Amino acid sequence: AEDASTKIVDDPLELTIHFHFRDKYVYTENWPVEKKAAEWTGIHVKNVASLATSNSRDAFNLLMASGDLPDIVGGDVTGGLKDDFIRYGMEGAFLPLDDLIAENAPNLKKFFDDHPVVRRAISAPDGHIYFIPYVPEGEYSRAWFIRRDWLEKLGLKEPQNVDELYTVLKAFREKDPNGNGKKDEVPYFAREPIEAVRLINMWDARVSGSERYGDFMVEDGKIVHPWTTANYKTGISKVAQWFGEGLIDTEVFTRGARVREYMLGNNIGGMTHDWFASTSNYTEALKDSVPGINFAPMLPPKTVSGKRFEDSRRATVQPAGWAISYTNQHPAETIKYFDFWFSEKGRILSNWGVEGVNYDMKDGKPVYKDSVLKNPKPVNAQMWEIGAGVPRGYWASYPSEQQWTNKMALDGIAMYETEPGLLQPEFTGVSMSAEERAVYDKYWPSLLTYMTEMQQTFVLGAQNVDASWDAYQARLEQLGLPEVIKVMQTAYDRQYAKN
Amino acid sequence: MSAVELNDVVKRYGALEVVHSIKLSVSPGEFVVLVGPSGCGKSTTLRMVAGLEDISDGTISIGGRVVNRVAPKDRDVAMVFQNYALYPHLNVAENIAFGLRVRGEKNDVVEAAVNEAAAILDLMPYLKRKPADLSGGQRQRVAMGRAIVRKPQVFLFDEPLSNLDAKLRTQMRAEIKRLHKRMDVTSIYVTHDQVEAMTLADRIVVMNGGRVEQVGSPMELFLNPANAFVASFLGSPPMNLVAARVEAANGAAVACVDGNVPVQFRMPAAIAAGMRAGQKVLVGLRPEHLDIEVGRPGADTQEIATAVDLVEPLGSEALLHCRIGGQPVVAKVDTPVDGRSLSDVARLAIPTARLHVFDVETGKAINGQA
Amino acid sequence: MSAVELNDVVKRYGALEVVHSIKLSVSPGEFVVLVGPSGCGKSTTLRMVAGLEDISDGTISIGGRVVNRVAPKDRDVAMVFQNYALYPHLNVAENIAFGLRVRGEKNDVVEAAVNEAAAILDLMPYLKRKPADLSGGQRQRVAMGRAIVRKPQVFLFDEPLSNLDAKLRTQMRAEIKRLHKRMDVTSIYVTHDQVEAMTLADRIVVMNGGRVEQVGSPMELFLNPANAFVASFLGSPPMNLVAARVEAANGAAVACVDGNVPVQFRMPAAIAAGMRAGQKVLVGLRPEHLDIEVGRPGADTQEIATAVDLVEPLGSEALLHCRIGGQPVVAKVDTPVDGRSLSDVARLAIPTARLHVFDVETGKAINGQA
Amino acid sequence: MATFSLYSRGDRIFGYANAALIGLFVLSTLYPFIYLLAVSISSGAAVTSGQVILFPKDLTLAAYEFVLSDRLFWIAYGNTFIYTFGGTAVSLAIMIPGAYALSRARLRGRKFLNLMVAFTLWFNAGMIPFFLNMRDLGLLDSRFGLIIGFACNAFNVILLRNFFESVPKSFEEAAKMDGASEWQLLWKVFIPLSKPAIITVGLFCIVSRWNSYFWAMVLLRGEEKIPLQLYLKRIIVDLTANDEFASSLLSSRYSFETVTAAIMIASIIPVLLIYPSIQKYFNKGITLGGVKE
Amino acid sequence: MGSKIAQHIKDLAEDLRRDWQLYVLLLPMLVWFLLFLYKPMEGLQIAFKDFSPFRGVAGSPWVGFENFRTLLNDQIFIRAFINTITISGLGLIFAFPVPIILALMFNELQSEVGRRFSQTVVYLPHFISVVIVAGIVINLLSPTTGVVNLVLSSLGFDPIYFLTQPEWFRTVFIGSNVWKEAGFESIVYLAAIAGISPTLYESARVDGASRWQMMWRITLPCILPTIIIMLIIRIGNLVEVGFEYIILLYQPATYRTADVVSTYVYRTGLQGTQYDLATAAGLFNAVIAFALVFTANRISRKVSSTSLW
Ligand SMILES: Nc1ncnc2c1ncn2[C@@H]1O[C@H](COP(=O)(O)OP(=O)(O)OP(=O)(O)O)[C@@H](O)[C@H]1O
Ligand SMILES: Nc1ncnc2c1ncn2[C@@H]1O[C@H](COP(=O)(O)OP(=O)(O)OP(=O)(O)O)[C@@H](O)[C@H]1O
Ligand SMILES: [Mg+2]
Ligand SMILES: [Mg+2]
Repeated sequence: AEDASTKIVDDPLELTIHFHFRDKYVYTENWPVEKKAAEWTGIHVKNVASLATSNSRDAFNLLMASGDLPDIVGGDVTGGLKDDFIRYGMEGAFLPLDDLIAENAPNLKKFFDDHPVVRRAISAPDGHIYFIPYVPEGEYSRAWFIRRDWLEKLGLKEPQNVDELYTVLKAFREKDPNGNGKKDEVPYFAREPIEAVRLINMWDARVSGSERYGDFMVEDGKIVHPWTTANYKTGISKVAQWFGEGLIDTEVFTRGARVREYMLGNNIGGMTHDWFASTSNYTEALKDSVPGINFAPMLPPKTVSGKRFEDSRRATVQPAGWAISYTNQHPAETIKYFDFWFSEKGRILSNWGVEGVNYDMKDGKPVYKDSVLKNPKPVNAQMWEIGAGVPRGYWASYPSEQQWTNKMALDGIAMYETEPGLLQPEFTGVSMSAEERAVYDKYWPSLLTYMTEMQQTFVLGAQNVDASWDAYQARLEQLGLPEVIKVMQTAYDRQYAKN
Repeated sequence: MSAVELNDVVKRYGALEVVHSIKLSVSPGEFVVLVGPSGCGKSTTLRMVAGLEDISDGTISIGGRVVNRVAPKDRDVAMVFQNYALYPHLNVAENIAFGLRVRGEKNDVVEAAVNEAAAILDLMPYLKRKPADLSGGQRQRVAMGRAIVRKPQVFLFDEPLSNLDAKLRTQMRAEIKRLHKRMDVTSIYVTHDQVEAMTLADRIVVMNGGRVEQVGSPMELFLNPANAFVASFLGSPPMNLVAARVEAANGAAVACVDGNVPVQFRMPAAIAAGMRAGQKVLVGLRPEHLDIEVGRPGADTQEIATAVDLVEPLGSEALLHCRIGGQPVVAKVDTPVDGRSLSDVARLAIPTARLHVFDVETGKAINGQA
Repeated sequence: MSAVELNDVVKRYGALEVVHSIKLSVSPGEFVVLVGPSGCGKSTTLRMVAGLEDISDGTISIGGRVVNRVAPKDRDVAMVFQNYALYPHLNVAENIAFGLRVRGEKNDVVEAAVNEAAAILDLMPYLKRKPADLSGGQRQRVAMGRAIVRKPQVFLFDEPLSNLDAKLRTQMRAEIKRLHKRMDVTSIYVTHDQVEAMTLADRIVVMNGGRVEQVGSPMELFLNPANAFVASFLGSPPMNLVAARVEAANGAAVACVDGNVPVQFRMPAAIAAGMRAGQKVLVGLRPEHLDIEVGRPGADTQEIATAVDLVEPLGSEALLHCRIGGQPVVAKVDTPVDGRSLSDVARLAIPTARLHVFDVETGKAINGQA
Repeated sequence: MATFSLYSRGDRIFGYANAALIGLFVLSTLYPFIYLLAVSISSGAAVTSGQVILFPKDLTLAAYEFVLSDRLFWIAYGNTFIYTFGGTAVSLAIMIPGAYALSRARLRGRKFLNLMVAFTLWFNAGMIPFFLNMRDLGLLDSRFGLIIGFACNAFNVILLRNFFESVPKSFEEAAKMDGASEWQLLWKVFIPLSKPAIITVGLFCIVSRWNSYFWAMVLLRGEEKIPLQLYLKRIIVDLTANDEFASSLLSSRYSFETVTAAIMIASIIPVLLIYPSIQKYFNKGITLGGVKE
Repeated sequence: MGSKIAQHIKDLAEDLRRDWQLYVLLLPMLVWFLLFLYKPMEGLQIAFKDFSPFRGVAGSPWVGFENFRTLLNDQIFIRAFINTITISGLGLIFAFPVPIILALMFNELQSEVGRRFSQTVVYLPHFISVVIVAGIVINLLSPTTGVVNLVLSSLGFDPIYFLTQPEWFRTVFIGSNVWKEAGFESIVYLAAIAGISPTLYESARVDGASRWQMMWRITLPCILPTIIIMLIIRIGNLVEVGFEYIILLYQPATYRTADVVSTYVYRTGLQGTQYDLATAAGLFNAVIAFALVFTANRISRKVSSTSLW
């Protein structure tokens, strides 16, 4: 498929790249996807990142410290690279991309024009863009799951509001839905402690403003932390009460990541809030060992105020992607290369792999080959192996994921999508100036520490929420919450308000 | 009842048997000294009595009780070690006090006992020092002190005085003797110093190669050694043993020494009675019985030609290393006051009554009653 | 040029001075013996010569070269340690060979030397054993062997024979003497055994409390001790020292011992000349010069009344612990052949010429030339 | 040596009580190993649903098959051996002479040097400066760099030094009189006499090398140089990533728990064998018979 | 005066000539320490800078004691610091003696086979990763299925959710750490015990000491120098508790007692790439550690003549 339109250089150009992601993987020329791209663009990207390390964050930091930057730096690390791209970009490590995009990158330009939120979200305080992000597609990530078979068995309906939810959970606890004669049922469980707290949604409180736990949210243009609101106070005290009544897994804080397997596999878990795709697999996987299991998504019950909302969502933009180093001798070619991935061809390549090998075009749309779909390995893992779906600056395509998501999850997502107004506004983060960041860095870690600490303390009932709430607020103030809010508000106003 | 009794005691290290079936009975209050050449098993025997070595065979009883399997601490014995075995982390006073402390004695009792022992042993100035800061002799005294502060049923001494100077040694020897008199504690004492053995012992046990050669009072052993080994072992310098052959001459047996200059010894009648012509014997001559004052008449003295190799002066006495019939013989003689040179001595006078004779093959003494 | 020279050598441990300004010059090939009571600084002095202890003050030269700061291995000396210091991880042969091995000697040379040393020391059967499996005396012999395989410029011995039995000791002593004769190596030898000192030494250095009391040939020291300390230190049993007061009687000086039964010693003329009336003195009597054969006439012998406390038989001799004017005195006498009991002895004969007299205050000998 | 049959009643009771206590402790420490073993030979499904506590369930060697069939596992295993034994050898070769020198009183400036060593127990530069230093020394991405860069550590030096100090002075003196050079003294006297100490420190080196991965991660680039522990990390990363969307976990024959356990078991076994084989050097009385105390 | 100095120099020169081999032996290690530990220490400047890895140590601006001020004004840091000292202080009291006791106990074990086996086993947990250990601990302490709570409830007590109770955290942490490391740590003491002359025990036995007394009066004093060295080092670690295990075991609910400096740094510093703050915290710790050790060392040198330098 020779296509002159994708050629960037006539003579092959080699660019070096540091690209480490998911704590293990590195960019490689051997990816079929990469070979294809090189063939099409003439640009060969050669990895310099360590194959040995199993910590992408360290790999990135060491690269910055060592000072010899390759042409391109990218990847994904725990906690994200957005702040790093911006910070080092402003320090001069990475080139500002705005002008380069304007001059050389029509696809990127179009994308940013079409998605101003993304552009704003990745802008530095100086107004520049220093990296091209990985942009996911799709809205819903997590959902409420419940043992519908238990509901049936107990003659209950899917809970539609807080009170019904309470009744259901209570019944799970009391009425021995698994029928083993023991009250070993755990009505509500969760993999992450914070997902246990997610039940505060029922009282209109939020867990986070973004995909990241404990993040700020924006209310009426004001930066607020969800864990300081009045709703949170109510919510957390109710959750504490439910916890005390045994409706929430008493060991929720120490169960660890295998809690779904444990709860469902042993036929004792009743409800959770978790990822659509992975959670919906259990009904299928356990149908032999737990006969009759039907662990399926349900809509969020109505809150006390009668609303229905889903707190979690997919991020609009991921804090990952790639940037051009100041050492790069071919910035124009590089930005064109980046642009390639946002072209139609590039986008399909980056999502679906190589035509004829991984997918075929049917009705002008890519469709995975059976060999991919029937492979016991998860499709995303297969894609990583060939260089597709890796967190380079690219635009994910939801349909590619859809094709290998199971039916229960797809139905669930459809259910959520059809319900209006479920999605909550997303806080896409702020880019702070150095001074603002200094303030933020000084206070925020300890604030977050304190808030999570108190959250658990409340849930465990070690402190009564009503009795300690004022002290809690006072302490937050003392620990610098107002200062943090202030700098974030400034940054926010600069970044978003001047729309 | 014996205080300590060894009954056919055997000690083996693996296949190597170092103590062969020892029998010994020590009466209460008795002071028994084990002597014998280096490596003959003295320490091993003592250690078996102490309970520090397993007994490979036989039994040991203390105070009538078989102790083969009794722990050292329950045997009520105290021991002075040949290699001192001082506790390096404790100072002298604490080292001495150790045995009392572990028995939970009261502070003042311990202190008094330590002071008493230290005084006896001349250790008062060193009480606060660590063993590492002591001289060899001082260490040995501490080791002594450790044993004597306790009042055990049995004392075991393993060459306790070997590192002391002559003066202190004499003094300590007397001290031990006095102590023994006073405390009347059964004691087993290992030494290689026969002066110690002779002066301290009620009975001496002469060991050799893991066997008991002879047991008896010091004078008994000295005067009537059962065999050549005992004879040559006791006495300093040791008894000279001259190889000879028995011949009958003039009706009485004589022992002839072959050599360039053949020599004949006349035998006391009692011994001669036990000799056979042609028998190979060792003629025993104590150095201190040999004299240079030749020419004195009397049937009880005979003269033998000699050649002096070396003279070792000891002060008022001297050791003459000479040869009789080619065989080396040591004589211990008074330093002549008249200025004669000892190297010129040509003949030695020998009191016939003090001759000893041993059979070469059995080593046993020939004393007529045989 | 001296082989070894100590020049005002001082040793301090912290504030404690244990060796005070020692001066000593050893000629090439000479055999010098250090004697002195336990803790007097003999080992320390030897160790300074070896280079094992820093010299706090003064200088030591070996072969004319000041070695104060020369490493032991570069001094070309060999040493036998008082505490053996065997390498526990090496067997006997390897222990002996060590010094040659580290010098890179050839295998056959080493083996021959080890075998020779082992033969001399009676260690052949033990060559393959580890020190832990040896008896005390065997260990000491290994320590000896380690020194003698090398042919150093100077030999240093620190009580090398103290753990050996009498027989072996005599034998080893002779061996050392012979070795010394053959190799003619300068040797410094520490011992507390004066028999060793007397027999081995070309010169004896008597030390006391970190000081040199007297240096001289064995007989010199024995016959003319410079002071009471030396006198009482050499000789076994040691010289008796009886406290007395000088009085003039019948024109000649006599020393009077007060007590229940006052006693008078007549003085040899030479000594009497050095005495002042009223002077407090110690009268020195060697035990071996005291005799029980009283009643023999002659102006050169005097008799003194005595009481016997204790008799220690030594075989053909015995030690009489008696009292003169209330003061304890030991006499070494022949065991009477006539069966008389030694405990009945009432008078001792003393050869006047052999009396020693020392000033109480200075301890110095009074010999007329004063 | 001591004769245990000659113990008094009280002492024997003491002995039994002691043995019983140790027995209890031993049982408790045996548990994690048994647990790991059980996990490694159970099915992934059984483990993920929390059914393996002491005994294996659904016996399978799938985890081992998975691990042992991975080429990288064997490479990593080999690397670990190189790092562990090469590293320990280099460590001992540098630390033993150094610690020996520090233990000698006649070393000038000894106090200062010891302080200098001890100082590094608490003061260290941190990751980035250390990394930059290694880069400046040209030791990045090299096996040699990993071996030499961590050759010494203050704790081991101090330990060795201390043991050397406790060797009775007499041995040194005797060897010096015998004419041994410092090197011979160290090699022929101190090392044999300090066997327990050297074995201990050697063991510490082995163990820490065996368990370490952090700096390998920081300093290495090539996959073919990684040690086993790093391989383990990567496997964990790998399997968790796959798990995230895995539908098959509850029916899988292996899971990342079982594979992890299998790798751990495989990596523990060599160390497990080391200890008993060096234990004999801990026997008492290394200096027995050498000196009169 | 001048001649005295000249004499000193001469002495020094002579000593160097005499002991040059000793210095040669020392040299590789000395070079190593300088090259690998001291040279990079210039990086400690980071603590006084607003450090950016990209700008490098030299290129980052100085901020004086700002980072320290930030730390010391942060109550969470102060709390973490106090927690650190408390945990390691308690560890010093309760955990430090355990390996010693264990070594003593092993030493008293009569059966050679038993000794080998048990020693090998008790050092096993050291090789088991903290993740597994933490998992096991969590299982054991589970309020519903954990053995400990089963025992508790069979005795009529209410089950305790140990891992969410700040009061219990230290006990759990120190206890499980002891269980994991004591066997391994006992090796040092076993090696020290191996150096004790058996004749001392013989002598003590004849003196009438029981095994208990020998343990107390011979073994223990003889390994005291080793204990003291370990103690001093441990004292230097009073301000240091490793984060790996804590992170696996702690919960926000137990931060009150469980959050230590290293976890604080881990959460705030490394994840957010605040090397300057992390270095400052490290330096702060090191200075305190050093002061502690310096004192301990001095006391020890006086009292027991054992010292770290
Ligand atoms: N552990 C052992 N293994 C093998 N042989 C040993 C062991 N201990 C001692 N021996 C041997 O046993 C014999 C007797 O030793 P013991 O210590 O009893 O001698 P000793 O009579 O005390 O000698 P010395 O007077 O020299 O101390 C010696 O030949 C010695 O080498
Ligand atoms: N390290 C030390 N610190 C303090 N004093 C010491 C030290 N070493 C030895 N001494 C003391 O120095 C003095 C001389 O000791 P040295 O070992 O030289 O005696 P010695 O004459 O060899 O005695 P012995 O015949 O008993 O071996 C002794 O009083 C001893 O206590
Ligand atoms: Mg012995
Ligand atoms: Mg000495």
